[in-house]
Amino acid sequence: MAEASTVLRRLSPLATQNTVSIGFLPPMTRITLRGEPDAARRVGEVFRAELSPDPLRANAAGARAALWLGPDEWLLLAPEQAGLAASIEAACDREHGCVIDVSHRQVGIEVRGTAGATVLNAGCPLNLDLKAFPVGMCTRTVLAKADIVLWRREPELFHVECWRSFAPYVLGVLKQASRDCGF
Amino acid sequence: MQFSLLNLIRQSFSANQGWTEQWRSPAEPKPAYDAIIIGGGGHGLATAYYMAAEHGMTNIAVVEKGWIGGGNTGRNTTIIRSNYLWEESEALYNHAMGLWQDLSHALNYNVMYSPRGCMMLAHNTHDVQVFKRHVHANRLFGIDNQWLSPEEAKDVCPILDISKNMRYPIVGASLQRRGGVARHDAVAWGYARAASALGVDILQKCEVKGIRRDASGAVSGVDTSRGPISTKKIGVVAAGNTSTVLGMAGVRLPLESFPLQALVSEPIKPLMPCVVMSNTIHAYMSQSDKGELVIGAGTDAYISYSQTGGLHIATHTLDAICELFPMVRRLRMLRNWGGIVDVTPDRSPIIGKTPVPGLFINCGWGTGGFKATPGSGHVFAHQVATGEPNRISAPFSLDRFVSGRLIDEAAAAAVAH
Amino acid sequence: MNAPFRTPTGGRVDRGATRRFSFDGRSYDGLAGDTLASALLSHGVHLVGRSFKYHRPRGFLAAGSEEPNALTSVNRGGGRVTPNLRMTQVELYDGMEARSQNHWPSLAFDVGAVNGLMSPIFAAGFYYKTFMGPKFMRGPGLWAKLFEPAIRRAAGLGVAADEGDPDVYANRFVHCDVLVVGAGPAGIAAALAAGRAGKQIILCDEGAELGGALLAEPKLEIEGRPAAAWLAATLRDLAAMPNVTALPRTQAFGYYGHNLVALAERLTDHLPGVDTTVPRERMWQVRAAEVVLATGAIERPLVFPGNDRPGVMLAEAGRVFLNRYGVKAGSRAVVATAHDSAYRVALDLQAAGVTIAAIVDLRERPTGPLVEQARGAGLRIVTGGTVMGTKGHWRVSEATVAHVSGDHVTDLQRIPCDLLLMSGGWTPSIHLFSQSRGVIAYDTATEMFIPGKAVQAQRSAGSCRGLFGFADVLADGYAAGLDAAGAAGGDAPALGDKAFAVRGDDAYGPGGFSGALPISGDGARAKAFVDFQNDVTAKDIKLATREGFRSIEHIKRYTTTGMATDQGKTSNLNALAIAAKALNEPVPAVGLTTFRQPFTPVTFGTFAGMSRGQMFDPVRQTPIHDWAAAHGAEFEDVSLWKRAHYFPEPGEDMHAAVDRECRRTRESAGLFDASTLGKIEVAGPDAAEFLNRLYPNSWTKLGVGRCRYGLMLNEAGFIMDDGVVGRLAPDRFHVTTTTGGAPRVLNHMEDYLQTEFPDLKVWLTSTTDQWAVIAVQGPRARDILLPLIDDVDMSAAAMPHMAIRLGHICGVPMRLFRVSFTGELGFEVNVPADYGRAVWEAIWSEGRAYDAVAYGTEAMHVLRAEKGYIIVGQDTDGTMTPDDVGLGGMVAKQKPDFVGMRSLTRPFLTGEGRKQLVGLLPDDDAIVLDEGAQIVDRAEVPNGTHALGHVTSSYRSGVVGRSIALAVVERGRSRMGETLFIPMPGGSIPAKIVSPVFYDPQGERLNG
Amino acid sequence: MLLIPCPYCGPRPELEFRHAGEAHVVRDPSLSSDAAWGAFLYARSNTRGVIAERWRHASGCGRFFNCLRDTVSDNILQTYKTGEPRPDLALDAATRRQLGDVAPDQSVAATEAAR
Ligand SMILES: Cc1cc2nc3c(=O)[nH]c(=O)nc-3n(C[C@H](O)[C@H](O)[C@H](O)COP(=O)(O)OP(=O)(O)OC[C@H]3O[C@@H](n4cnc5c(N)ncnc54)[C@H](O)[C@@H]3O)c2cc1C
Ligand SMILES: NC(=O)c1ccc[n+]([C@@H]2O[C@H](COP(=O)([O-])OP(=O)(O)OC[C@H]3O[C@@H](n4cnc5c(N)ncnc54)[C@H](O)[C@@H]3O)[C@@H](O)[C@H]2O)c1
Ligand SMILES: Cc1cc2nc3c(=O)[nH]c(=O)nc-3n(C[C@H](O)[C@H](O)[C@H](O)COP(=O)(O)O)c2cc1C
Ligand SMILES: [Zn+2]
Repeated sequence: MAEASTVLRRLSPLATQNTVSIGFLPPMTRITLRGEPDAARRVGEVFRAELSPDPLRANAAGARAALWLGPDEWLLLAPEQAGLAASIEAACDREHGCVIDVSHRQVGIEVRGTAGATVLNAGCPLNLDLKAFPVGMCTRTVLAKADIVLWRREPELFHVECWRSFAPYVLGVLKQASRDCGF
Repeated sequence: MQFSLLNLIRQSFSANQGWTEQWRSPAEPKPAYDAIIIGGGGHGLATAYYMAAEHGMTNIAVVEKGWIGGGNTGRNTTIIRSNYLWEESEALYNHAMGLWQDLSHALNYNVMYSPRGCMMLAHNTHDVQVFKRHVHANRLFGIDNQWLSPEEAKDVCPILDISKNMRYPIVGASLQRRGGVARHDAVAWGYARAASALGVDILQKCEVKGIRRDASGAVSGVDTSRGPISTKKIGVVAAGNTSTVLGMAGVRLPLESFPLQALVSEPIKPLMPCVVMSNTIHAYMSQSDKGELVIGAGTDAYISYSQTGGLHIATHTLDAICELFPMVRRLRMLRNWGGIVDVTPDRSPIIGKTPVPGLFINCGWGTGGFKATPGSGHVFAHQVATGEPNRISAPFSLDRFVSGRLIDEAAAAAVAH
Repeated sequence: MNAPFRTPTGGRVDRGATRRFSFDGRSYDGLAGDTLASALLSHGVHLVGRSFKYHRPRGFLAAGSEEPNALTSVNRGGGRVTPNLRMTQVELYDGMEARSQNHWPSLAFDVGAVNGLMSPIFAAGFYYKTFMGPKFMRGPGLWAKLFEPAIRRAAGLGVAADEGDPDVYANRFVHCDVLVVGAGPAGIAAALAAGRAGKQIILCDEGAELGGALLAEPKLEIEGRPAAAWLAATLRDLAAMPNVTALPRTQAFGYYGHNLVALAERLTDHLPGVDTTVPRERMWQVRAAEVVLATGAIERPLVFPGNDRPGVMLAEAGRVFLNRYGVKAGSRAVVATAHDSAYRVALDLQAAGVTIAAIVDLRERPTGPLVEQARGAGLRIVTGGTVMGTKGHWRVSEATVAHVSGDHVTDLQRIPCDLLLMSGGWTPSIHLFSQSRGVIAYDTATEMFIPGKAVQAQRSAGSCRGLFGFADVLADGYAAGLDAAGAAGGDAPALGDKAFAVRGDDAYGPGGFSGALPISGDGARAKAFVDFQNDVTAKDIKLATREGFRSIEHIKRYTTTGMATDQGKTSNLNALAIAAKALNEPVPAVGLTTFRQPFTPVTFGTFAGMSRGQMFDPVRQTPIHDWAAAHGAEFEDVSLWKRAHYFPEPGEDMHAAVDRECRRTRESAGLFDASTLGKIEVAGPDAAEFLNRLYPNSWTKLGVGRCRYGLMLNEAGFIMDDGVVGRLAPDRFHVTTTTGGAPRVLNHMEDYLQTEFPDLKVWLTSTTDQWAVIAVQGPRARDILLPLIDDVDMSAAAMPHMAIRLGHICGVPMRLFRVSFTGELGFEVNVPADYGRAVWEAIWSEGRAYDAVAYGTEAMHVLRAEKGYIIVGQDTDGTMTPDDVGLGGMVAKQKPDFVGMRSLTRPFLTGEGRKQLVGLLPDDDAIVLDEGAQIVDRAEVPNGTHALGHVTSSYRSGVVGRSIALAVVERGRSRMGETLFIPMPGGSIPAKIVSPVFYDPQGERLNG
Repeated sequence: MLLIPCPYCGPRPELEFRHAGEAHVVRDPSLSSDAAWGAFLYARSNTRGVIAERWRHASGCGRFFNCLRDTVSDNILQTYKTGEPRPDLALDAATRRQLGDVAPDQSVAATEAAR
């Protein structure tokens, strides 16, 4: 009787022995650049990771990464480092862009595991299939009722950034989703 | 035939064969009318009825592109109240409230106006300030609207969750006891029947496609899907389609048409004794006489004429409803539909003249005009019949968008309807 | 087990697995794989419910989701009460407790059944004609107090739970190449094809098992195998494809724009016990590149008098109960039909030992293989036959059948039976197609509404587009799957069409009937039901047309046909045909009513998903929140934020606490968490010019290291927000906004920057969450901060009021504003958020020496009101201009443009009689006016008295030593000293108009 | 829920966007006629048919952009960047029919409605 469908369900890719782990990341240095492509190029040189001129691309260089968030907006992530923002700011030509240290504005959350995309999709309406959202893709989007920045670092590793006052909510959504997905 | 229990019983003996059409449906329009009302919603039909009943204009027609009451009149959540903030609005909506009281008798049609109370929930200090301002303003105007503590609110509506640990706790409420609901379809049909009895032609499946004007620029007639009709006076009461109709006369209006959705649950035994609205979390609900919970959702964000809307609107509405009334979480949505509401910048209607002589408009009722149906028809009948506004409708003229003298119910209250 | 109607073998139930359950308190047993319906039928229970209006006894009409009658309420305890479930879909589990509905005191003896006796009066729309009360009783009293409550009590079906639902619900957004709705032969073939083409597939079916019609086909063979075996093998094949996700118990309920299809999956209702770790239901929001609708067809009842008696059933339902569940729905059946498919039912039932008393076929000369088989099996066939009526109290016991010739009916005969199976033919399920806004076509040959032109990326396959032979349906499904895979783009292996070899399927001949069956007499008194749940009869529909309701939409609303919980799945076509006949119009001219989501009702909780409780909306907390909580703060909600409202000490109520907080702040100092204020960094070479255009004041001359209060207007000239703007560098400003206004202001700025002023080189960055903001206010503010800051000269000379300095506090980088929202000497310390709490605590402990307090938003409101500072949104309401609030002087006169400038010159905004912000002192200094109270110019207030304005802010002020209020009053500034009145229920309160500044009018304390 | 092609990010769900009203409504603060200014502030074409409207990819790249959408079918015909002129869609008759009897945009002069 009902077995055929149950078996089918169990074998379907969304319900195999999936795993996920979700947790806050340690503090980081975060810098936003809003400005023109020229400014981005100069900043990239100092930051030692290119600020992608192409949309929705994150460039990682070691522990640093530069995420394209808009045609005039990039988010730079780096291990905590005093003075980094200042040196980048100094490098940025203020005629063409603006660098701001937002290290404390945001919190990073890591979503790791085979079920990561499924868990995120409980609240994020984007297509997170590896083909549609490949490694290195990043974007601002929504997770349920909060805004997040989503960056796929590895096939099964997502980096989520949100404003700090939304972090308990974002973490809560992800944790609840991971339960609702049965992991 | 008079509607009465006696006639019902009499008819039941002849197997109900004796009932006749409730309103006449003329096969073809007359070539000319003294006035034409475009739009067979509640407002249009009420306008025609009062023109005939109070202004003696019986050679008139209501022209409806579909079936009467099929627009927003047939799609609304039927909330009736008059506890608006500004004196102009108070006068207008309370005028309607007065007419509701005895409408069933006046029309000899049970419109099931049910003054079961309309409660608006306050969730934070700002809500309290705004609602109390309404309560005070209303008292001055003689409109019943009272302030309730959470406990008093729960006495009125026992299924409210007034615990403090909610995400949006209920910190108080305002209640208009004469507020309530009515049977939307009956309002359209009752006005149609009463107007028809006075000689008004109700032309269904007759879409206005053009407005004719004479050399002076004044209105001379309309082109319809059933041919041209001459007239010197046109009252446009086309709700979401007003811009389209006025476009036929080259007039651009301060209106945008948005889909507004509503939904009903499966019927259940009585659960809700009154209407409850929460503007802060965007939910409102009442229970119909048949037992469905009638739930209003928000508007979609964009102009559309599709009478549908997005799924996310329904999800946002229902999460709010479940938050306020946790015991309804297991109930189920039976049907979800949309209407097209014409929204003005100040969320108040536009009633009056247009730049085109002979062309009058009654529109912009947006998400909240059902409650005004009798009053709106009554004042607009005066406008179309006499060419001039009456005291109540005068402030709602189009020129307020030039002078800036808006009647901004939204700014003052963030109230949607 | 004693289930007399259970067959010894056959069906898909598990005969080894007994499931005990109770219905209306009586215990029964059933089998795993049963529905509540099949289990009850196995015990011969047919009476399971009462109808909505007449409370007529009702049994099962159908076997699937179209069931209108057999509704039940299942109680799992503790708020887990679910009313109005269709028994035909309720999967049996061990220990189920189910009840019937809508009767009192019991199902068998229902007092409400008297309504049936009154039915001639209770015809369609009767309530519009009565219950108004006598004419001399004006008003709605009688209706609202007497009739309506009685009607409400009688109406409604089940009863809702009386506590909250503890179960959880989930949501999932998914994308796929091809979504296949319906897993009957058409859907499965479609999934197979698209799956083989390598596409990402979702296949869903509302049923407990995938298979659709195949689940009730014991004799059918597909590709040389019994249908069940073929099905099992095919499902295994699909399961082996990693690109296929198959979802049983998952209804596609809504087809929205841009190919978004919403599914509702039921996860736990079929399981015994309660598992709160698994969501009860899950919403899938599927954005599909391509959709295949394979939703099958629904059988149509015949409309004849007494067609609603328990034991009168759709023919195919009898077959499904037998073949799928191993249950005979009766022992002696009459089959009434207008379509071949019922012959197959008769044959199957006969083979199972059910006596077929007669097949009554409306058609004069039915032909075709199935008819021949029936003849061959010796079944009695009454051709050109109709059913005139039925008898039986709680179950059909007899059918009256007759011959039709023209309009006449002859040869009445009464045939005893305990089961009457009927079939008017099939109605394709075009619900979702129509929801997708596809254009419906009418096929005159088959008299069916079928999908016409699709407008979204979608196609229909199988019975839902009017195909019925299994071979055709399978091939059609496969072709649709291939078509969808191709249309979904990308590369796909070239697969050819596929024919499926099918045996044991008998082609249907033409047939089908909709409308009311002919009966003798005029039928004016016959109760022939069209909409079973809402008790709408054929004569109700005719009555509606007689009364002038000609549009099918009017007929629906006047009679309520099609408005029940089944949304007319079995009734709409019959209603339409009856109406068309009465109106003398062709069926397609009358047309269908609108199909709307949901396909079948969907739980509210499924829509709400995880948005609930504290997760209903984000709760935003400041970095200092926990400190405040630990110090006993009460919080209030301001937009999404929690803000400390006041800090009561033991024994203090709000007033006492606020009084103390205000007093100490003015005497010494107070600390206030201002972190929620919106902050926007405005940077770039044109930053000052941008602010010039966004604010009415002028920014060009603001020096670096200085700040200024700014009012922000919308384009209509009204105040929308305010805040302090500081100049950090020639090309950089730190802008603050109200707590609630932050997102709106940033959006407004971006809008003008990107659309109106793209020539400006300016960049905007929200820094609200970057900075914790600690306001230190009061004469001791500098003393408290001094020891913690060593790189800023805070002296009055070096750092005057409205200055900003960058420096460090406790070694942490800081932006220090010298600003005041209290009228006292004040500073606002901005530090990166992670340091907020530590810096707060450091300041707090310095403050101990001065007996400083922490104060909350209430004290903040009082302190600023004493100074006449406005709160946007409280003292203004979206209709106020800068001049109205006494800040007209801020509006630059020389600027060529700023947002709102042109509007400020409009007649009404410059006119006489505008409301202006003033102070208000009640004559009785103990009275704290109600915020929102109206203000008039006379003590006596008849209804309709014009209000001059209203009280916007009102408090008891410790420092002023009395109550104070702010108000907006027509021509208020010209009324200084005038006494006006505040009408209250207990009488009018006189109050004097005064300056809105109650304390330190010279502003000397700022200079401390 | 619409699927809106952001000119910068590609097609994205409506949940990420914020509607921003009619496009190409020209702001001219030097207008001396109150009626003309009132029309700028409030009068809208509200077209039944193809309309030019503004959206902001608020929970995305943050950009405002313009969009041609048919308000009868809700189909999006084209999106384009702020500042670019409204594309001239030379729709063939078939497309027009598919979009539902498209009324030409009523580019009526600002209403002198007031008088
Ligand atoms: C979901 C929803 C919920 C609502 N809830 C409430 C509520 O709780 N309380 C409340 O007070 N209000 C509510 N409203 C608003 C209320 O429904 C409307 O304001 C009111 O019904 C408008 O009535 P009307 O007669 O002006 O318009 P309609 O009933 O829409 O009538 C306009 C008629 O004009 C016809 N028409 C249009 N163009 C033409 C043409 N060219 N030729 C001929 N005929 C034409 C249309 O077909 C239509 O029948 C709600 C609205 C909706 C959509
Ligand atoms: N009920 C019938 O349609 C029926 C009865 C007897 C025989 N047949 C034969 O079966 C074949 C029909 O095959 P088919 O595949 O077209 O139809 P089908 O009835 O076999 O399958 C349709 C499936 O779609 C499901 N469904 C319908 N609406 C749904 C929705 N909104 N969401 C999720 N699932 C939904 C149903 O539960 C069903 O399982 C034909 O050969 C026909 O002659 C059909
Ligand atoms: C107050 C109210 C109650 C309703 N109750 C029901 C109901 O019980 N059953 C139902 O099917 N529809 C109900 N409807 C919805 C109508 O069926 C229909 O969806 C609505 O009038 C819009 O029309 P449309 O869906 O045909 O476009 C109700 C509508 C309103 C306004
Ligand atoms: Zn974008």
